[in-house]
Amino acid sequence: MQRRPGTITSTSPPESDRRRSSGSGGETRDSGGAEIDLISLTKTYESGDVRALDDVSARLAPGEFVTFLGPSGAGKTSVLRLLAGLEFPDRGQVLLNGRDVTSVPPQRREMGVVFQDYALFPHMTVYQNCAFPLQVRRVPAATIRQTVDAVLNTVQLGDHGDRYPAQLSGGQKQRVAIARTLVYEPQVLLMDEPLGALDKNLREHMQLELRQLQQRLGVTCVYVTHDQDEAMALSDRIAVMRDGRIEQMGSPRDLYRNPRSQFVAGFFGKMNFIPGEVTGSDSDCVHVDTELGVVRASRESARLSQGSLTAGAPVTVAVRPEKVSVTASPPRGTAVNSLALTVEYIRYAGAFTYVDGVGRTRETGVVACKGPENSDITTGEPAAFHFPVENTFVFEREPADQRGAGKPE
Amino acid sequence: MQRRPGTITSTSPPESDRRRSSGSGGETRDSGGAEIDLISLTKTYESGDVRALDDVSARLAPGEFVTFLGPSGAGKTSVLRLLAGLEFPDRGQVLLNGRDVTSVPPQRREMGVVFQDYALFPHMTVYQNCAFPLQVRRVPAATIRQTVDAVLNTVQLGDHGDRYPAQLSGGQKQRVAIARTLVYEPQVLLMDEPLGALDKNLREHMQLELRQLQQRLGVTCVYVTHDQDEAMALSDRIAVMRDGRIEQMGSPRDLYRNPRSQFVAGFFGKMNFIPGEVTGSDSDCVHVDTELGVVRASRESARLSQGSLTAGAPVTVAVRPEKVSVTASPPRGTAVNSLALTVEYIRYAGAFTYVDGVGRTRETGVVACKGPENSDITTGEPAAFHFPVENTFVFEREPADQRGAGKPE
Amino acid sequence: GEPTSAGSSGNDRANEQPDSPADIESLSGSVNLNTSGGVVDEIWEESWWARFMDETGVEIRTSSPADLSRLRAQVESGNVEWDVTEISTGGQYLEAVEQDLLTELDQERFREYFEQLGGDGDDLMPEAVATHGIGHAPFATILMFDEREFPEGEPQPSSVTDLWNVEEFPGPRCIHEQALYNLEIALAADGVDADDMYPLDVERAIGKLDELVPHIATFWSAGAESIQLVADGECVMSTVWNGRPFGAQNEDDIDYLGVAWEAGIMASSYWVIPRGAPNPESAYALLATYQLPEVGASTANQVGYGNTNTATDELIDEDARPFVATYGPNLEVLTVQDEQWWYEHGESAEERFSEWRLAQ
Amino acid sequence: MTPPARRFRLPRGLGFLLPALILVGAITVVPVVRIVMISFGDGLANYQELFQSGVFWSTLRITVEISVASTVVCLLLGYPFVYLITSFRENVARRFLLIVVTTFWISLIVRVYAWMVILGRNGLVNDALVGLGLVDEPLDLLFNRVSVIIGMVHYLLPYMILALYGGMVGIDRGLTVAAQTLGASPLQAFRRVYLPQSLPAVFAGSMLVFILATGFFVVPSLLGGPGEMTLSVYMERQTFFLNWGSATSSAVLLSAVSIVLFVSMDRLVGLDKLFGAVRR
Amino acid sequence: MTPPARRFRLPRGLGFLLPALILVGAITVVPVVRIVMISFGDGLANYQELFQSGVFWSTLRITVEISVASTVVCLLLGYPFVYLITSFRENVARRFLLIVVTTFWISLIVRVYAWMVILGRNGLVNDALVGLGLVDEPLDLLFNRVSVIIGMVHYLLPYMILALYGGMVGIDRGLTVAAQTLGASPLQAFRRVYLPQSLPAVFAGSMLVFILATGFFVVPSLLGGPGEMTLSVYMERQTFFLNWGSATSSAVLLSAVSIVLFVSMDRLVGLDKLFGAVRR
Ligand SMILES: Nc1ncnc2c1ncn2[C@@H]1O[C@H](COP(=O)(O)OP(=O)(O)OP(=O)(O)O)[C@@H](O)[C@H]1O
Ligand SMILES: Nc1ncnc2c1ncn2[C@@H]1O[C@H](COP(=O)(O)OP(=O)(O)OP(=O)(O)O)[C@@H](O)[C@H]1O
Ligand SMILES: [Mg+2]
Ligand SMILES: [Mg+2]
Repeated sequence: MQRRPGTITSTSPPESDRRRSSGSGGETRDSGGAEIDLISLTKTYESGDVRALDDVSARLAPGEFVTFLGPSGAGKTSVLRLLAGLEFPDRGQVLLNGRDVTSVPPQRREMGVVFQDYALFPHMTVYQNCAFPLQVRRVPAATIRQTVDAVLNTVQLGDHGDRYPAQLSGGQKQRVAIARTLVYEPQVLLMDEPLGALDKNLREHMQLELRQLQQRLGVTCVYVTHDQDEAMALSDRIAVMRDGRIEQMGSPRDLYRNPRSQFVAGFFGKMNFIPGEVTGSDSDCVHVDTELGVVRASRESARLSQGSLTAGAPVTVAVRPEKVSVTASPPRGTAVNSLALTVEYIRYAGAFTYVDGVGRTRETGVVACKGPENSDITTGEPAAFHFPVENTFVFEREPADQRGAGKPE
Repeated sequence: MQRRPGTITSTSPPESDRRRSSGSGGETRDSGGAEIDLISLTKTYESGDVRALDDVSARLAPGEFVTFLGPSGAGKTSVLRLLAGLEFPDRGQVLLNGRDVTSVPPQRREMGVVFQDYALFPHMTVYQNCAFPLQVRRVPAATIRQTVDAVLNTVQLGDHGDRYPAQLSGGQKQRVAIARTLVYEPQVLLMDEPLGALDKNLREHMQLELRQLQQRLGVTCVYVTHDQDEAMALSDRIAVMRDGRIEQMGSPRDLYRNPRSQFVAGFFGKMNFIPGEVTGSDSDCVHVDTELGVVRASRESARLSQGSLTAGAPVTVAVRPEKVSVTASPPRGTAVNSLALTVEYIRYAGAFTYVDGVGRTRETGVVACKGPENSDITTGEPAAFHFPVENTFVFEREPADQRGAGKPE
Repeated sequence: GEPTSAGSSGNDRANEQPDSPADIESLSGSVNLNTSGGVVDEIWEESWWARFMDETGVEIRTSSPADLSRLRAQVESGNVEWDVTEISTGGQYLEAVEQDLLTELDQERFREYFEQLGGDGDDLMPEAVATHGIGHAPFATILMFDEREFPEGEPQPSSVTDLWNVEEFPGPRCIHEQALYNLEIALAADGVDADDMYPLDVERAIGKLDELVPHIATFWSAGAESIQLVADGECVMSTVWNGRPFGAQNEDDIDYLGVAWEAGIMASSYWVIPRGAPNPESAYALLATYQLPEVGASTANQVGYGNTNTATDELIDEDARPFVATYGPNLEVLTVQDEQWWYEHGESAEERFSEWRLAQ
Repeated sequence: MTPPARRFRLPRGLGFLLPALILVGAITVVPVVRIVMISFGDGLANYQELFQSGVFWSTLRITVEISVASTVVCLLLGYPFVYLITSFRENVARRFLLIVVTTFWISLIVRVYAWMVILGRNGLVNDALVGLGLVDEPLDLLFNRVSVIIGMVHYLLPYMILALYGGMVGIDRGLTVAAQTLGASPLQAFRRVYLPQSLPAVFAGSMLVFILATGFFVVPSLLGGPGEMTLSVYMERQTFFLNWGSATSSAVLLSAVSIVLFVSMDRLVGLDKLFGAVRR
Repeated sequence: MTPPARRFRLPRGLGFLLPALILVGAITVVPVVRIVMISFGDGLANYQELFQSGVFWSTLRITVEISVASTVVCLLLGYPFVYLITSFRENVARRFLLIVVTTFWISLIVRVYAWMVILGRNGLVNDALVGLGLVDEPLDLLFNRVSVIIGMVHYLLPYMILALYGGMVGIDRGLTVAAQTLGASPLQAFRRVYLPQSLPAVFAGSMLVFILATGFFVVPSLLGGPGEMTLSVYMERQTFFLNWGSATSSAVLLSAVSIVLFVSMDRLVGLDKLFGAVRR
C-alpha cells in the first residue's frame, strides 16, 4: 500500500474490492503469524443472565486480518477476552497453532491486546507504559528507548512521553494503548476498537500503519470495530456477530455481495428493504409480492429455507441502492423487477445522488444511487426503478425490533 | 426528519445540503435553549506545557446544535469542560444567556454532560445511574420510573436496568451515559463523542433521537465527534479546532464549500492537494504553477494573504474530487484548469468510481470521482482532468508534518 | 525533675483542721475510696467496707486504679474526688509528700477513731501510721521455687540468696524487671547484713547480679507472670510477691510452690488522704477501720496480705501463715525497704539497672 | 474492557501465596482456639459465672458505649479531615498526614496528663471560659464520660486518619464532579457518589478503631469518672489470680458481641451491596 | 474525560469542612505544643540528660528495631493475605476479615500467655519437636527477639490487615491482567502494576502499625529476653516519678526519629512520585 504523495485524504465509501487489489502492493508476509482456532466457545458471565458467546467457532489463518463486527453487546469484546486468556470459556477451546491454550495464562500466549477502555497504567508515564512490555521481556535499555520513541512517533505522540495518562486527551490515550501493544510486535494482535476515538485523518494514518505492520510481521490480527469502512479497508475476512453468535464470516466483498441474512445485509453499506410475501418460485427465481409490486430474486440470492419457500411466508426483499437504476420513462409492463414509483426526493450528496421513490401508499419505497450526472428525473414525477434479479435478495423476515438489525432510520 | 419505513440504512457520504433541507421536517423549536458566549477562553493545564485552549471565542444561539471537530488533542474536550464548569479558565469568560457563569459551579449551570469516558457511577446499577439526576431534583418516584424506563428504551437498554456498569459492554456503557444525561432534559447538552462506541445502525438511530430531542426541547447542543458525517448530519454549525484554537466555524455546507485553510479543507470530505508556487494574479484569478501545469483559482477561492500573493510564494492548490471531471480526449491547449494526466488507477467503489491521474513524474496527481456509469477511460492511458476555477482553492502551504492537517495518506 | 505545670494549687480545704472532736456517730454521707483495683476489692467489700458502713452508716463509693499523676491532677486542678487513695510503693509516697499532694495525718484523730471502733492503739505497728498515710498491706519480695524440682525431703532453697546457689539448685531463674528489691537481694547474697544494707551500694549489687546473668531466663513484670513462669517450667525458681503463691494454691490448685522468706524485702504501699479531700472525717474513720485485726485477717486469709496491726497475727489461719508477710516469724527474717533511699536514689538506680539489663 | 478480576477461583499464579494465608490463619486462629478451649475448660461454668456477674455486664456495657462513641467521634472528625487532605496535591496531603501522626509518639500517659491539665478546674479551658466571663464557676470537664472520650479520640484519631487515608486517597473525585454536572449539590454528590465508594475504608477504619478502643484501659481509668470501669480493666483483674477461665470467657464474649455489632452494622448500612459494586 | 480532582484550591463547597480541619488540628496540635513546651521547661537540660543517657539510646534502638521488624513481618504476612482475600468475592473477603478480626478482642495479656504456653520449654512446639525426636532438648523459643516479634505480630497483624484492606479492596485488578497480556509474568504484573497502586495503603498501614508498635510495652516485657527493654517501658518509669521533663523530651525525640524514618523511607522508595500518579 505504498502511496503516491499529493493525493486524496479522508473517508471512502464501501470498497469491497480494495483489499484484493491492494494486497499486491504490500511487502511479502513472512509466516510469523499464528493460526487460531476457536472451537464452540460459549461464555455466560457470572452475573449476567444472557449468553455473551454462544457456540462461536472460527479458524483464523496465520497472518490473516479478521474483523469482528456487530452491534453493541454482540460479544465482540468477549471473543477477544477469551482469545487473550482473560476469561475462561464455559465450554469450548482456543487453539493456537493447533495447541490447546484454553487454560494457558495470558502472558504465555504472546498476544497483544488493545483494550476497548485502554487499560493504561495510571502510575506510569506514556513512555513507561510503552516500555513496559519490553522491560518485562528484558530488552536492553538502549533498544527500548529507540523502539518506544519510534512507536510513539508512529502514533504522533513523540513529545508526550513524559505525560501521565490522566494528562492526555481521549484520543491520545487510545494511541498510547495502541503504541504499547505494537511496541513488542506480538504474534497475534487483538484490537478492540483501537481507533474509535481518533479523527478520520489520524484514523486513516493509523489504519495504514496497522496494516503495514501487520503485513510486515505477518501477525494474525483480530480486530473489532464499529466502522464498516474501516472493517472493509483492513480486513481479509469479517465476522459479523449478533447476540453472541457469528452470523456470517467471509471476505468484505463476500459479505457485501452475498449477505446470508437480513441482519448482515443491513449491517453493511446501504440496503433497500421491502417487506413482502412469497407467492411462489420457479427453477430460476423466487417470486415475492410486495406493496410495490411483484419482485423476483434469483434462486441463488434467495436466502430462504425450504420451509419459507411456501407461498405466504413473510420475507424481506433487499437490494442495494447502487444496483437500482432509475429511468424517467415508465417501465414496460412485463419487465422483471421494474417498479413504477413516484420520485419523492432527490438528494445530491457531493459525489453522487440519491433518488427516493415511493409506492402508492407512500409507506414503502426504494432508494437508488446514481452518479452526479444530470438526468431528467424530477421530484414528484413517476419513474421506473429497475434492478437485476441476481442482485435481489430475499430473506426470511426478521422481527422489526431485532436489536441492531438494519433498523429503519 | 420523520422517516418513511422500509428504506435505507447505513452511512452516507458528506451531505452538505442535508441540514438545510431536513430542517423543514423537524418540529418547531421552542425557545428553551440557552445562548452561550465563549469569550477569549484560554486554558493551560497545571501539569501541561501546551495551551489546551488558546483564545477561543464563539457565540452559540439558543437551540443551536454546534459541533466541535478537530484532531485528537485539539482541545474539544477542554471546551466542554470549561462550559460545564469543570475547569476554570486561565483567562476568558463563559456567558450563559448573557450572564457570566465562569465561576458558577457545575450543578447550577443546568448543563447535561456526556463524558468521553462515560463517568458512570460504578456502585449504581444502570437504572440507578439514570435515576440519579432526577432524584437529586426531587422528582416523584413514579415519574422517575417512567422517565428512566422510557429513556432506557430509547437507548435500547430497557432490559439492562439492573446491571452494574462493570457488567456492560463498551457500547452499552456509552448508551447509559447518554441516557443519564438525556433523562433530565437539561437546557444545554454537552456531548463528548457520545456515539463513538456504537455501530452505524445504532449510531444513526441515536443521532436521530438526539436531533429530535434537541429540536423538541430546543436545547442548545455542544457536540464533539470525530465522525465528519455525523457532524454534517447533525450540526447547525461546526467549529473546526486545531491546537487549542478555532480554525473556522460555520455551517457544514459553508465549511465544505468554503474552507478557509488547507487544514479545514483537508478535514472534510476528500480533497486533492497539489503543491505549487504563485506565479501571478489578475483581477479574476490567481495563477499557480504546479508540477501538473498551471492552475488558476478565482480570487474568491484563493485564501491568500496579500503577502502570499507575490510570485514564488509556496501554496497548495485544492480541489474536491467530485468537482473534477475526466474525459478521454486530450485537453485543448488553452482550456483553463484542464490537466493532461495519465490514468493510473480506476477504483470502482460500489456506487461510484474514483479515477486517479498522475503527472509525468508520477509524484503528484489528481483524483476524480464520478458516477458508476461506464466511460471510455482506461488505466494507463492519458486523460484530461478538468475543474472550474471557482471550485479551485489556493491555500498558503502548511508544513507537511502539521498534526492532523490533511496528512497525505 | 519538676513538671512545669500551669495548674497551681487552689484549694485549701484540706488545711482547715476540723475543730470538732472525732466522733464516729456523727459521720454521714459518703466517702470515695480509690484502690488499685483487683480481686482484693471483693474481699474488702465483705470485711472492711461492710464493717465500716455498719459502724458509720457512711456509704462507700469506690474507684480504681491508683495513679499518682491522676492524684496530682486532681489536687492541682482542684477537682479532688478521692477521700482515700492507695499510693504505690518505691518512693511515690514520698514524692507525693514532697509535692504537697497529701493531707498530713492527725495521729491523734486517727487513734481516736481506731479506738472508737474497738481497736487497740498499742497493737499498731510502727509502720502503721506515717506522717501522711497509713501503711497499706505490707508485702514482701521473697523466693518461690518449684517443689517438683526440689521436692520436700530433699534440699530446698531456704533463702532468697539461694538464687545464686546454682550448684545446689540448678535451673533457670526469673527475677523482677526493676531495680527495686533486686538490688537489696543481690547485696544480701553478697553478704551484706540487713542492718548495713542502706545506703545501697548499687555497683556492688550490679556486680553480684552479673553472676546471675547466665541463669536468668527472663525478667517478670506482672505479679501473675512469676507464677506462670514457674508453673510452666520456664524457671525453677523466681522472686515473687508473697501473696501470689498463696493465691495460686487457693485459686488454681497449684500446690508445688515452695517459698523462702530469708533475706526477703518488705515494703508497703500507703493509704493516703489527698489534700482537699471532700470528706476527710469519714476518710479517717475508713482508714481506722482498715487497721482492725478482723479486717486484716480476712484479706490475709484469702490473698496473703494483711494490715499493720500485730493483733491480726492470731486471726490468721494456719495454712495462710507461711504466706503472710506480716505474720511474725516471717516478718522477723525480712529486711524492711528504706523508702527514703529509694525516693532519693530510685531514678538513678533504675537507670543503672536498666543499663545493666540492656548490656545483656 | 479492562478485565474485572476473577472472583471464584484462586487467582492464577497466586498459589504461592497460600503459605502466607495458612500462616496468617495459624497465627490468628491457633491461639484463639486454645483460648476458646480454655474458656470452656470447666464446661460452661465460666460462662455461667460471667453471665451472673453484674460487674461483667456493666463493664461490657461501658466498654461498648465508650468504644462506639469514640469510634463515631473519630469518624466524624477524621473523615472530613481525610476528605479534605486527599483533595489537595498528594505531597501536601502527606505533609498533613505526617503532622497528625507526629502526635502518635507522644506517650499516652504524657498525653493524658496534658489533657488533665487542659481540662482541669484550673486548666486552660476553664481559665479561658471564666476569663471570658462565659461561666462563673469552672466547669467539671474532667473525670467524666466526656473527658474519657476526648482522651480516647485524641489517642485513636490518628489511627482512624491513617486507615481512612489509605482507602480514600485512591477514590476518583471525577465522579463526584460528574454528579454535580448532573445537578447534584456538592453535598448530594458527596453522599451519593463519594461516600459509597469510601465505605470499605470507613468499615476497615471503624473496625480498627473500635477494636483499639475496646482493648484500651489507660484512658478510661485515668480520665474517667469513678464509675467508668471498662472490660479490659476487669479482665486484667481476672488475671491477677491466673484466673484464665474467666479471663478467656469474657474475651470470647466480648469478641462475640463485637462481631454481632459489626455484622449487624454491615447489614444495616447495606454495605454488602455497596462493596460488591465498588470492588472492581 | 472523567474530570480529575482539582488540586490547589480548597475544593468548591468544601469550605464547611474547615471546622473539622481546625478541630482535628487543635486536638492533635495543642497537646503536642504543650508537651514540647514542657520538654523544654528547663531549657535544653532534659535533652542534654537524655543524650547522655545510655539507656535512652539503647531502648530507642531496641524499640525501633523491634517496631521495624514487627511492621515488616506484619506487612509480609498481611499483604499477601489481603491481596488474596480481595481477589475473592466481596462477601467472602469480608468473612475472612471478620475471622481475623475476632482475634483482636482476645485480651492482649491472655494472648501473650497463650504464646508462652505454645512456645515454652514444655510448650506445644517443644513437645511436638521432642515427641517427634527432632530435638533432644527443648529449644529456647521464648524470651528472645523472635518471641517478642511473634507476639507483636500476633497483636499487630489484624491492624495491618484492616488498614491494607480499606485501601487494596478498591484497586483495579484489570490492570494487572492487562499487564499479563503485555507479557508480564504474574509476579512482574504484580510488582510493576499492582504494588505501586497499593503503596498508599502500604504506607498508611505501615505507619499505623509502626506507631502502635513503638508505643507498646506489654509484649516486649512479657515475651522478651533479659535485654529487651523498650522505650515505652523506660518512659513509663519516668512518669512513675512524675519526671515529665524527661518523659516528654524522650517522647519528642522518638517522634523526631520516627518521622525522619518515614520521610526517608518515603524518599527512598520514591513514593512521592508514585502517589502523584496513583491519585486520580
Ligand atoms: N489534565 C491534563 N493535564 C495536562 N494536559 C492535558 C490534560 N487534559 C488534557 N490535556 C492536554 O490538553 C490538550 C487538549 O486536550 P483535550 O482533551 O481538550 O483534547 P480533545 O480535543 O478532546 O482530544 P481527543 O479527541 O483526543 O479527545 C491535549 O494536548 C492534552 O494532552
Ligand atoms: N462482566 C460482565 N458481566 C455480565 N455481563 C457482561 C459482562 N461483560 C459483558 N457482559 C455482557 O455480555 C454481552 C457481550 O458483551 P461484549 O462486551 O462482548 O460486547 P461487545 O460486542 O464488545 O459490545 P460493544 O460493541 O458495546 O463493546 C453483553 O450483553 C454484555 O452486557
Ligand atoms: Mg466491546
Ligand atoms: Mg476529548
